[in-house]
Amino acid sequence: MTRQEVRLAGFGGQGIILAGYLLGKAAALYGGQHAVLTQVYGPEARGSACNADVMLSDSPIDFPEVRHPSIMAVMSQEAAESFLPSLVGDGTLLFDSDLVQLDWPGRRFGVPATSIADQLGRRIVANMVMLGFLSATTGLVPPEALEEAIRTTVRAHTIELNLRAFEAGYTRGTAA
Amino acid sequence: MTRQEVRLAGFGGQGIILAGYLLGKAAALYGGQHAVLTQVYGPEARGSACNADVMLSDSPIDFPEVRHPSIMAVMSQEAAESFLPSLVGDGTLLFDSDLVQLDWPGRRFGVPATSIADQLGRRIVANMVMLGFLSATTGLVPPEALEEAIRTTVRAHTIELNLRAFEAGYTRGTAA
Amino acid sequence: MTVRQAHQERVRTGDHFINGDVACAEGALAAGCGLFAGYPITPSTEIAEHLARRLPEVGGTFVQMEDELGSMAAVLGASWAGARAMTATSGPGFSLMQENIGWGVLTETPCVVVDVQRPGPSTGLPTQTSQSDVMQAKWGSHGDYEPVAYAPASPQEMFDLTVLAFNTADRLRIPVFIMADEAVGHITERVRIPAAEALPSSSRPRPTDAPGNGFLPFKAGPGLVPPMAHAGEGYHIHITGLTHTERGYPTNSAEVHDRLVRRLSDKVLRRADELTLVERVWLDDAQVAVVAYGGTARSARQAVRIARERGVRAGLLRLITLWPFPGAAIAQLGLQTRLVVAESNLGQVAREAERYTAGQVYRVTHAGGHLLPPEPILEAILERA
Amino acid sequence: MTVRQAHQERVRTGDHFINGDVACAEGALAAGCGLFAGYPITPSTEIAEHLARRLPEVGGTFVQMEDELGSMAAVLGASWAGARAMTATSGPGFSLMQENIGWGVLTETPCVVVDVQRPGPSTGLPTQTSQSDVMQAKWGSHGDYEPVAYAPASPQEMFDLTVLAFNTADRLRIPVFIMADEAVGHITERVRIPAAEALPSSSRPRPTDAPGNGFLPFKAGPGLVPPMAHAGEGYHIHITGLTHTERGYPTNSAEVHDRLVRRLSDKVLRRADELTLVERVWLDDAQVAVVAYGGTARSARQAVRIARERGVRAGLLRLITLWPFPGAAIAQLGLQTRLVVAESNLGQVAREAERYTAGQVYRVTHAGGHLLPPEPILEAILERA
Amino acid sequence: MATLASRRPIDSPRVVRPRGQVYTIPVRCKGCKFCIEFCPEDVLQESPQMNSKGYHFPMVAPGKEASCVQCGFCTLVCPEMAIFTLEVTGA
Amino acid sequence: MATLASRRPIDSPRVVRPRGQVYTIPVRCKGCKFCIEFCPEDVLQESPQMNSKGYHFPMVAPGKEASCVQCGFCTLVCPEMAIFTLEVTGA
Amino acid sequence: MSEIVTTTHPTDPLLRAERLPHIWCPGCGIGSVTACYMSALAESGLPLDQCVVVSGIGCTGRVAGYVNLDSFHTTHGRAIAFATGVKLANPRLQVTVFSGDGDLFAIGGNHFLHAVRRNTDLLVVCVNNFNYAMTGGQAGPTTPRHSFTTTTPRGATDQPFNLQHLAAALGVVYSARWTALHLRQLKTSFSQALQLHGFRFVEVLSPCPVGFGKANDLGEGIEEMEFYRAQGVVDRRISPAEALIEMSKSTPLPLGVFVDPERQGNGQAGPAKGADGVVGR
Amino acid sequence: MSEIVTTTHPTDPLLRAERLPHIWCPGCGIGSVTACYMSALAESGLPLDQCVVVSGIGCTGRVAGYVNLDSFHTTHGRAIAFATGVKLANPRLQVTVFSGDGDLFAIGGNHFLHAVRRNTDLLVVCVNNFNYAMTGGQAGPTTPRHSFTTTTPRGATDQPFNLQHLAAALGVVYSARWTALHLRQLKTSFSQALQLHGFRFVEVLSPCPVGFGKANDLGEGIEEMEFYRAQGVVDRRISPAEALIEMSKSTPLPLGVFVDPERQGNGQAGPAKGADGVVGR
Ligand SMILES: Cc1ncc(C[n+]2csc(CCOP(=O)(O)OP(=O)(O)O)c2C)c(N)n1
Ligand SMILES: Cc1ncc(C[n+]2csc(CCOP(=O)(O)OP(=O)(O)O)c2C)c(N)n1
Ligand code: SF4
Ligand code: SF4
Ligand code: SF4
Ligand code: SF4
Ligand code: SF4
Ligand code: SF4
Ligand SMILES: [Mg+2]
Ligand SMILES: [Mg+2]
Repeated sequence: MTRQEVRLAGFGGQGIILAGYLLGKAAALYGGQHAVLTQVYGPEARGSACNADVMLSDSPIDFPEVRHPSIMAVMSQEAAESFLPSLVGDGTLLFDSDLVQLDWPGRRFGVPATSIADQLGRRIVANMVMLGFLSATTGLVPPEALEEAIRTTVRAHTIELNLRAFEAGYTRGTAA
Repeated sequence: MTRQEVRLAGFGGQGIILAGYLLGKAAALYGGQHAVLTQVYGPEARGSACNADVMLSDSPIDFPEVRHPSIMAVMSQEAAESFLPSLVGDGTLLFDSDLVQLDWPGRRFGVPATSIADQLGRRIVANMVMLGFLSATTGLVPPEALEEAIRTTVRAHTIELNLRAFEAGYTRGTAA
Repeated sequence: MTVRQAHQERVRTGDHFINGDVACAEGALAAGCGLFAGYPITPSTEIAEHLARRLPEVGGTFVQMEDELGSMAAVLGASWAGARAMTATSGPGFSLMQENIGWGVLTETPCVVVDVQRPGPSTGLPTQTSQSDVMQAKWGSHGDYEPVAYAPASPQEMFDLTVLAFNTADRLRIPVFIMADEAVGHITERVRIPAAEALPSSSRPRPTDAPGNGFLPFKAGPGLVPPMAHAGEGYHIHITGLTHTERGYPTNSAEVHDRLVRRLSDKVLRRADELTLVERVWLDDAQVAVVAYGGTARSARQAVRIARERGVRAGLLRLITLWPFPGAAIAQLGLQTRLVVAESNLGQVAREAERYTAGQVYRVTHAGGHLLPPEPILEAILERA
Repeated sequence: MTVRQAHQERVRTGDHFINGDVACAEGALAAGCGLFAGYPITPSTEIAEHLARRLPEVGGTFVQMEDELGSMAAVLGASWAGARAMTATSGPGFSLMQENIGWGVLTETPCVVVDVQRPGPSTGLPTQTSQSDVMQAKWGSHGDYEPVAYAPASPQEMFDLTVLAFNTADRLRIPVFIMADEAVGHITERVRIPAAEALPSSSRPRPTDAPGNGFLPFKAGPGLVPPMAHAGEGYHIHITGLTHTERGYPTNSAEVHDRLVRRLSDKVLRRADELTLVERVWLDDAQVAVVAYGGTARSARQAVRIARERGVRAGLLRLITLWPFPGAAIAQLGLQTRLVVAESNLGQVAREAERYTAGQVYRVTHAGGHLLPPEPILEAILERA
Repeated sequence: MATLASRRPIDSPRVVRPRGQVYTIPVRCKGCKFCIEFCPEDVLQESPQMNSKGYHFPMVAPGKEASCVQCGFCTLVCPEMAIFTLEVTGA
Repeated sequence: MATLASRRPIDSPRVVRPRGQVYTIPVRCKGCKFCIEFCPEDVLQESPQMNSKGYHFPMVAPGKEASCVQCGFCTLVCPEMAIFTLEVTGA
Repeated sequence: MSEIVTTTHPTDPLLRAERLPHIWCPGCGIGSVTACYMSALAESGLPLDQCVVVSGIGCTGRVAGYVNLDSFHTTHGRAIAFATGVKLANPRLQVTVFSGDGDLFAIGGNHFLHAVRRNTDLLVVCVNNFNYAMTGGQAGPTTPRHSFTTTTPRGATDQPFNLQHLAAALGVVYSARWTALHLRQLKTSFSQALQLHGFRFVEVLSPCPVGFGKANDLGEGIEEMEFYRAQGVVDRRISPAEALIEMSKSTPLPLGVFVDPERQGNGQAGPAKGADGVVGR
Repeated sequence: MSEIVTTTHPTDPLLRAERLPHIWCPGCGIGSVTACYMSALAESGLPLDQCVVVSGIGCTGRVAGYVNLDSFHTTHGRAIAFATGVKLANPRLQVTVFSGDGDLFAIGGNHFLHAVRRNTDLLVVCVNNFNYAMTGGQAGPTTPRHSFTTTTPRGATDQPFNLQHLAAALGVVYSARWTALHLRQLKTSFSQALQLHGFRFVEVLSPCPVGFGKANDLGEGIEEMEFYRAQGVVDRRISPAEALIEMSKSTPLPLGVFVDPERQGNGQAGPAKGADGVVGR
């Protein structure tokens, strides 16, 4: 049984939950894996650091909570600061280099997701950039599965933009 | 342990419950006895036969429900008809001879309580006439105790009238 | 008017021939109840009606609310404003009060809730008797908690246990239930009200520090009951139905939640011994023991007496406290005797009793409608003898 | 549009990555739910939100009522008008629904009530998980009754058990509860929705006589479930929450009451065997068995697996049905193995389990706030092994 | 209370005063006297007899045998469905 | 939105235009911009810096150092209790 | 001709006649109102099989038990919410809620408020007897000030609701007030209301000698009916806000149709309109 | 002078400052309303130790958690009933209920109705953000028609309450509507209301960008505040019945004091008086 715990984190409005959802959906429906998405609810979660946790496995998942992620993608400084301690020592850290500055002794990859999204015309798709970047750098879920998840999830008129952002991130990732 | 089960019955508005209350109170507070009053509640009890049950005993009363009264006083034909079957075979029946016509093989005493009350000026005190009659014919509770119960229960300006009705009934009873 | 006279009015010392509901109301008055908020419902209505007349006479407040939700909420508010507060209802109203009862549990709000039981489910038989809300008293509101509930068997106990309920509520800072039944609420008997001085009394633990010294409204000492400051006393307390810290502030901590909920249970369970009142009748040499409570206990006592007259060594364990459940007493009795549980429901206390006895207990049950008569209990005794 | 297409829209056959709440809503749609009446409350709100979008698409009705009292009442009304009807809530709302749930029980009104549990008492921790309303499902309303309640452990089961709940509700003419927990309501996983034809389905017993032939709406045959006529079908039924005769008319008879309340309990208890679903995992050779349900069962399964990896013969009895209580399964297991009950409350199922086992069961409890993790369960297994 | 008769259109071709026959169901009566009191023609009075519950049900008052104008108010007002009238045709 | 200054009684002995000093509590700010937008004198602007939550808290705009008329509206409108002004006396 | 003694009544088929006599007290007006409603319904031409009556709990709540229709006696206060479910699940049904002042306006007040707000297609009939009769005569939301009930032994102090004002202010489609004596007018109101759609309200003042009349110098049912005859005045110009019930022998008691779709805009209080429009545009 | 960075605020002593920052979202108006209320209270001269705030459940319900007074965060919908108990048990207390539109007018509507009827001595403040914000933006009793919420994905169809009309029709002593931008006027209203007795009502329209604004073209908090600046009009002649909230950029948004004891009888809707008089006499 191989199991991967992934945590995506940032602030509200960055589409962190959507990114987590797409990761899980891609794995569970198009990647032949088992996947569980969990998230934190409640007013205290508003306006401060928010996260989406995805557990991936090749066998059915019992206890679904991500407690010690081995992969973490952070898109805000506050999120980075509050969640970094949970990353396992030899874990992989991805970060939006536009928004986050931090030290991490292990594997770390930065991507200027926000500015890449800005260049594509909508900052809101920075999450897709990060998702592509994550797919490329970690190989967790194949890009085709993620693209299919995007196509079957986001609103029809935004599919194109989201896919472009995903690809931009993926390209950066393969080069990282 | 001697126990007496008493049932007073009539129609709503005749003051049956009050009579039962006075009987119980007289016994319990002024007669040195144990007494429990129970009654039937509910809309189905309205406008039809109503009853007040009193259990008297020289020791504490456990199960309080009157099921087989040995003394019954009835003040309406309907009440007589519906409750008579519960009177024990050798029980004593008292009845308002103005309102009730019936056969009873055992001890039976009639008193024209309503017309006596009418003569006293208020039909509403027929219940007190019956109470006095009951005290005299059965000796269940001494008249002094009942008079004290009346004095401490009814409204101040009606004490006099009620006592007079009680006495009228009592007098009739001693002569019965 | 001297203070002493006013006091005497509150406590109507002397003998009275009153029904259980009125006795309960007099008990509340004697206990110093300052506010009654309620909504009429048979067979509890006489409690409200009596207090509507009596409370204003003694400087208290009677308020008829628009429903039971509001009644329970008003009782909780009054308690935080410093009053001893009470409501009275029956099954349907008790169901409606459950959400706010839970608030009272979590915020440790002393108050008394009287349920004069009638047969359910639903509207059932509104004017008749039953004991079928006994388990609801324990589990009616969502979440875990440990209530205190008493079951009076006579108008006298309606008085006595109402006084006790106020004392327990204040001492433990919990809602306390009087789980009466219609049979007891509606029978009229002699009730002896003692002199005011002779009434038992205990009060809320209160803060010892003056306001402003960092008062922590939910910090409990070894007795597990925190001192209670009232609105208007300068402590600027914050009270919430959310899980809260000792300061009273909301928290999202599962650990704080677990600690809080356990403390609230423990403050009752740790006192189970002193809280669980029972009456033991002819148990010393009993072969068969009837367990009963409330109105049904009267029938049970009669059945036991008749059994004795017939030479059967029967006894009665009368439960006066229903919650915390007198499991210890039952467990002990179960070792020595054969148990019969008689109750006006489909076996709610019998079910609990099974947890404390090896075998099944013998049940005499009736869903309600009339007071369970002595005969089936007697039969059960004779069968088990 | 052909009928078949409309049907397909109702049942979204295929694989979906959805959370438990949405899966529950899809289950309701697949089961043919015609009306949802609700009031938002975390963590059940997504059920309402999803149905607000979906129900009108398939010709059903979504109505947001002014509170949970009204929601439950509207569900009951809709059921009598012939619809499969449902509501969803969490602890505080479940408390408010209890009075009307009792009406549903006494009038034998089929309906489904979903409680996505959060930690209580009171407002507690609204966005977190718990299983502390399990006993409330049994005892929350006044009077005696026997509910059916399911505890889903995954979004897939949120779907499956919702479909089953509608079938059970109709078959037995009772309110059926889905006692979910926030952890299961809010995790997102793959859910496989079968083809419409493959969905299990059973329906209300219905009158066989035409109107006018003296239909007795509460006359039950040997199965104890009377046929149900709906409003508008010409039977001129009268339905009351008062104790009623077979004709449906109020009565004051204690005997009728006792008979009625016992039949209502018996119609469930007699079917306890078929109703109590459990999953048995590695129990054949188990020395220690964990009893768990809902979200906690996932942690338990993990703990059991780790224990097995460490050479301890552990097993899991996962309760899918909570009520009627799977006492027989537990009793049997208790004879062969040492029992550990793990749950997100202070031991509600453990308490019930004690009634079926000689000794005390070992409890792993937490009042709630986070999903009980595998570690303390594993510890308990190892200790008891 | 205006009687039905007084409300008839004056251009009614033939002002026929309808007549009614009173029917009673004594067992149902609870003696509220609504029918008696509000009969516009004072047709009714309490019967000296009582039903089994002790109520004096209504009867047609002596001399009023032909007075019922079939206005229907007694039927409407009786809370017990214990009285009604039917039009006497061919009077 | 009228400024406090414009509301001063015209017969005020000496029409002194009060001046205010702006104080901010950056950690509390959530960047709603209410203070900036509704300051009648346009005294405030977003600071280029962010607080730990990533919000750009307000600062006095360059050149506006003497423009605050101590109307108090920023204090009133801030939902976070993150800004206030105090009157500068002896100006 | 003298009276003819018989055992059945022409209205019997509309009622569950086997249950007569009903539980209502001598002098109670609920029976008259029930029969009046059923005649109006029978004459309305609506198919009776599609007509449903929903009641709450109370003396009036027992109406559901006597009408020969599909009928539901629900929980206290929830009749309107229950009826909402019935109507929404099967919109072909004609649903009437029949209940008391306490059931509809004390514990059930919120459902009234919201059903009117949504303009739910229901006819709601309130028998207003100024008290909680079923439980023995406590004060309720329509109990006149100064009157005596078992929970206002010194006279009621709370301001009661004026149900016509409340209904009109909330915006019902139709609203009328009659008494248990004004049965012809009441029947007309029932007939009118049964033909309309949306939330319709009919209030009927009715004697409750047992719970209210005797304690308040209104006497037996017959005396309260006399009072209604003497004081009742149909005033079509009066606004619902002024339609006070003064329960005094020196004041007229305003009766009539206070809200009527045919008269919309004639100076009567309009409905309580709230926010509207596509926001932000 | 540039700004001075500091850590405490002059209002801090009135609040539970240790709990700041509070849980409300960026652009939410509740914080401003809370501070405004506390300043008015502080300036009122009322002894703060005798002032109590009671809230229900919701975002606005959290107000009780931030005011430095004796404060109670009760159950959903029951704030007014709870406050009634507080006030009756200790009439010396000044009791303010602070809650949301859903808490006070959906689940809690009945308590509002009856507290007004009894003229309970309470100040009730409703932060009206047109939705159930705490639970994530569902439609509530003030949600404008056609607007989008998570439970009205095709636009709301129910008629919302006009709270000013409702309050006036029921007969409150004082009733005002302002917005989270009209804070000076709001403060004046708080001050006025705090000096009066009986049931007083203050409604504050407030942005909830998260639950309502964004889905309805009102945008972020700042944009909704701009909307209030642009559309808000104080119209003293308008009657409460007409004080519709049109939430449209082409319609004025009526604000002001709609019921004021000083103006009683000036053509404003009177209270809903019910039955009165010693009956039967
Ligand atoms: C939840 C609940 N609370 C209280 C009651 C008791 N109860 C029954 S009827 C009633 C009041 C009835 O008053 P109203 O609606 O005016 O009807 P009426 O009897 O006057 O016709 C009350 C309080 C109940 N049945 N259920
Ligand atoms: C009995 C109950 N039902 C539902 C809820 C869930 N709930 C919490 S707040 C809320 C609505 C809040 O709306 P509103 O009062 O307008 O406050 P806002 O959050 O908009 O300020 C709801 C439905 C609850 N806590 N309790
Ligand atoms: S119909 Fe009845 S009310 Fe009319 S006149 Fe004849 S008897 Fe009198
Ligand atoms: S109206 Fe009916 S109940 Fe009343 S007296 Fe006449 S017949 Fe009897
Ligand atoms: S007090 Fe604030 S709002 Fe007013 S002028 Fe100064 S900075 Fe601007
Ligand atoms: S109003 Fe307050 S929270 Fe908003 S930007 Fe200004 S300082 Fe920050
Ligand atoms: S108590 Fe009143 S309302 Fe009820 S039946 Fe009797 S008279 Fe009618
Ligand atoms: S959800 Fe809306 S009301 Fe709640 S805090 Fe956020 S903006 Fe304010
Ligand atoms: Mg009434
Ligand atoms: Mg809101």
